Amino acid sequence: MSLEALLVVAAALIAIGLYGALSQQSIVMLMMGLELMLNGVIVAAASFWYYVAPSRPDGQVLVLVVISVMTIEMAMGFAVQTAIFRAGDVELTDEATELSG
Amino acid sequence: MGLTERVAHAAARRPHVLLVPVPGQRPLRWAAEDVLDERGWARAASPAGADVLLCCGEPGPELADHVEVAWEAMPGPRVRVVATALAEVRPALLTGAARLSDLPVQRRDARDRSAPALSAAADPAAEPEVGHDMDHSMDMGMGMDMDMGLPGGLQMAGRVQDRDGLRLEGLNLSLGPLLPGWPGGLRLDVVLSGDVLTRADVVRLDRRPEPGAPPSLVALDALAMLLDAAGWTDGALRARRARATGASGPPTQDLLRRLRRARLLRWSLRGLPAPGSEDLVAHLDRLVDAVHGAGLPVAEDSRLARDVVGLDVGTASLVVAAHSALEAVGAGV
Amino acid sequence: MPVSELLLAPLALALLAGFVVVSYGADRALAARAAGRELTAAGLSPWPDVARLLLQRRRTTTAPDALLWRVGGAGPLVAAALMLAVVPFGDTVIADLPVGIVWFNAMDVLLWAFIWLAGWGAASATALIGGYRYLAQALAYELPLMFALTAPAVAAASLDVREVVAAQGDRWHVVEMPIAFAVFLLCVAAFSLWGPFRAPAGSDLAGGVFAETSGVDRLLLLAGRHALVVAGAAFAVPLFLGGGAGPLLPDWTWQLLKTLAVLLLLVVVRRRLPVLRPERFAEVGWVLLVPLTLLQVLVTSLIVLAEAP
Amino acid sequence: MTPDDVTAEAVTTVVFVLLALVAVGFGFLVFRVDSMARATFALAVSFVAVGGILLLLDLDYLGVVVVVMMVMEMAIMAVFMIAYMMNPAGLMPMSMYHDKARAMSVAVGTFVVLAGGALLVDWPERQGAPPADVTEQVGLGIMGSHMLVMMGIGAVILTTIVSALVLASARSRYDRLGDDLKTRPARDPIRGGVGP
Repeated sequence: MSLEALLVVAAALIAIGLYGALSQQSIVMLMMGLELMLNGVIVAAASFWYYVAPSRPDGQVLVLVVISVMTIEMAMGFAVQTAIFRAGDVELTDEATELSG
Repeated sequence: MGLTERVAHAAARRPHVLLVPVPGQRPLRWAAEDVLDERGWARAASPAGADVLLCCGEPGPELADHVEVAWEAMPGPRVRVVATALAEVRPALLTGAARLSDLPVQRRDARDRSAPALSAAADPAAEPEVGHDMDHSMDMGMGMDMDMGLPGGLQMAGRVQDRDGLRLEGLNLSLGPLLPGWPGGLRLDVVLSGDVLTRADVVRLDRRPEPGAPPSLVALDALAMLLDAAGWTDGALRARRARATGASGPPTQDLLRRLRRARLLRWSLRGLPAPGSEDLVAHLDRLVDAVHGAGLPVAEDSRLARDVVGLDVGTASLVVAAHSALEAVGAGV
Repeated sequence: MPVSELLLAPLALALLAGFVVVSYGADRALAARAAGRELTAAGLSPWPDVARLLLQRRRTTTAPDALLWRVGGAGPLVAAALMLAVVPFGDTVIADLPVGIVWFNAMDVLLWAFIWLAGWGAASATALIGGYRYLAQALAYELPLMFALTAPAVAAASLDVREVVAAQGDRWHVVEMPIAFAVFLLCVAAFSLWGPFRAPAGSDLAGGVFAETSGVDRLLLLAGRHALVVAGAAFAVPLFLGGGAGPLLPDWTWQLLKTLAVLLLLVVVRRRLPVLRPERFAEVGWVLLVPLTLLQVLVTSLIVLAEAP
Repeated sequence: MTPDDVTAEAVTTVVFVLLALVAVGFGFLVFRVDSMARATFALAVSFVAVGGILLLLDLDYLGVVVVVMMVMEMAIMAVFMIAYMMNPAGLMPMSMYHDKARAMSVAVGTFVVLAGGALLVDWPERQGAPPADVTEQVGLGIMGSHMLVMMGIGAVILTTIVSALVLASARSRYDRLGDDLKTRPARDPIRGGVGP
């Protein structure tokens, strides 16, 4: 186990998450892609804390921030999806284009 | 005695019984419930958890179909017995338990059941849609029409509006008639959105009037069903004991004393629709009065169908249970 | 109690099984009393029920998700065993985690997944509704449970279960945090589908998450449910009841005796109360229990501040 | 290093490799399985594995907290998925992708860049050592030097709760309590357990 190995794992998680977020039609699956990318960020933050600056709390706090961001993202994601669904029965990202302006 | 025999004998000491109440045969159901309570045997909640299937009376043609589905859904070792007279109830249950541990019979039964029958058996509580003629195709928003007959016979009912104003896919489902605590032969054909009933039809299978019984005992039976549905195991047990010993016996006094103190039960029941009363709490009090000799409330199937719409499955079950033991007026379908 | 570490895990599992048998027997005894039946040793034994489930064939539904179904079925038992792993019996503890309290919480959260999967995997409407009900109920009890777990941790200034025991001394936590204790027991009942919280496995749903299970699958689920109550009762002791503290007898004996007492309390409550309907309980959880437990944490913090040297 | 240290390190490495494989493998499965339930819980397994990796890094508290938060989140996610998605159980084969090839190439490109950076950059030397109580460090951090961060997050979470409810709910307090907000009991589709 080394910083490099951990960062490669983090990179893999981020890349897979990106693939999911870009390729999936469904809004929910897109959110799962985002979650997976943030999962990679957690690994990266934790490994930087351990291998670079373990005497300072910054890395740990960053992990907490990422976890909070994930919950916020999910809450807002589902709220928006519920609102869209209520308004017009849209479930696929391709159909939610009116949101883009 | 080999190991398997030993296990089988132990298992037969406390079988789980799926009771099939048959319309018009209320005394048989009472007798069967009394035997179960007396021996400490469990009443199965679903075919999957049952060893013995007891028909309290000869089921009519419509109910027989449901019994067949339930029988197929029992995992086995399994025994099916019928009691057509009061004196047959106890022997039927005892023979049933005895045949459970009869290994050669059970092995033959297992061999004779074809594998597909075992796997394709649907639960009577979740069996495919019957009776409705609905348009099962719907636009999927992707420019294709799909037939929503899913593998396994689950039928979607198209989109239905739920109580939060979301148009989600509805599911056609039949509740009953073999759910624990449901009156004999009553089936609720519903359209579910999530677990909320958005439409309900009351179906009475093989409708037949119940034989007369003292109103106080019927009231105690109604209490037992209501308490069972409210999940108060002890209360329901005591109500059945009171039913067995008569309305003037000590168990009845004990039950009524406990009912007066049952605040949590009243909290659970308040505000729910009831047959002929303001809510289920008032209904509970009316049943208690009926034990003392006041008149019984009367159930109305058309009103039941209206009342349960907008409730979730669990609450709807409570409302159905409140109708259970009462004489029903008005044809459902 | 010097026990070699290798023996610990089997010993703990045997203990768990023993307590499960006790809770089952106590429940049967109460049922017999309510039915006016005679109490016999044979009537209390779980063996007939175990035997019938061992013998019963495994039944399947149409298009089940067998993998997820099995995971959900075996999960509760595993979660209960893992909860028990952080409970100290005297000086002995299987897993001495510095964050034992959060660990317990994590195992309870795993149940969200397991029970829902047990309902989903069966591919039957009633079982799935049971799974949803569990989640609805979980949303109502989880925050009160977290705050109830926070109170003893604040008082001990540690998330380590052994530190929490050590912090209690002569004054058990239950004295200064009765609300947290009561809410904790309520939540144990809730995550174990126990008594008033068994709506997800209710008979109105033909058994809910249990509706389609048979044979060994059902045995695992039912045993898991009892095991969860046992684990919850065992965890309440170091948190609120002074752990192994007590006169004369060695520490681990007291831990066992107190666990037994809490367990019996839960068994009695199980039969006494009607089911709390989840949609009504949700409001109680959010409007009543969350503020109450927060208040409890505040009071605890003030006590800690007042007693700080 | 003593022989014991060598063994301990070998064990850590094996566990780490396993957890990493589980995290990445199940992460990939999320977008490969048909059933929504399987996708959600594959993601949950990936999170649990990352929680395990955090435990290897001595982050006891954060590791377990990741498990707590993410399993809860996935369970709730499953509910929404099944409510809003067609074909949640994957019983009917259908493709739910768009731009699959392009997405794959972007993802592979990202991985190459990130992993290459991770391997090539000369990372700084480790400064200091982990404190005796790692949990205490993060606790003091968010209550001391990093308090502003957490207060900011608190404010954002509160905003999120309010705005998510406004977005998702079709009913307002006027629907419940009437125009003068005086209707009691509230007109709810289902009555709750508190109040008259």
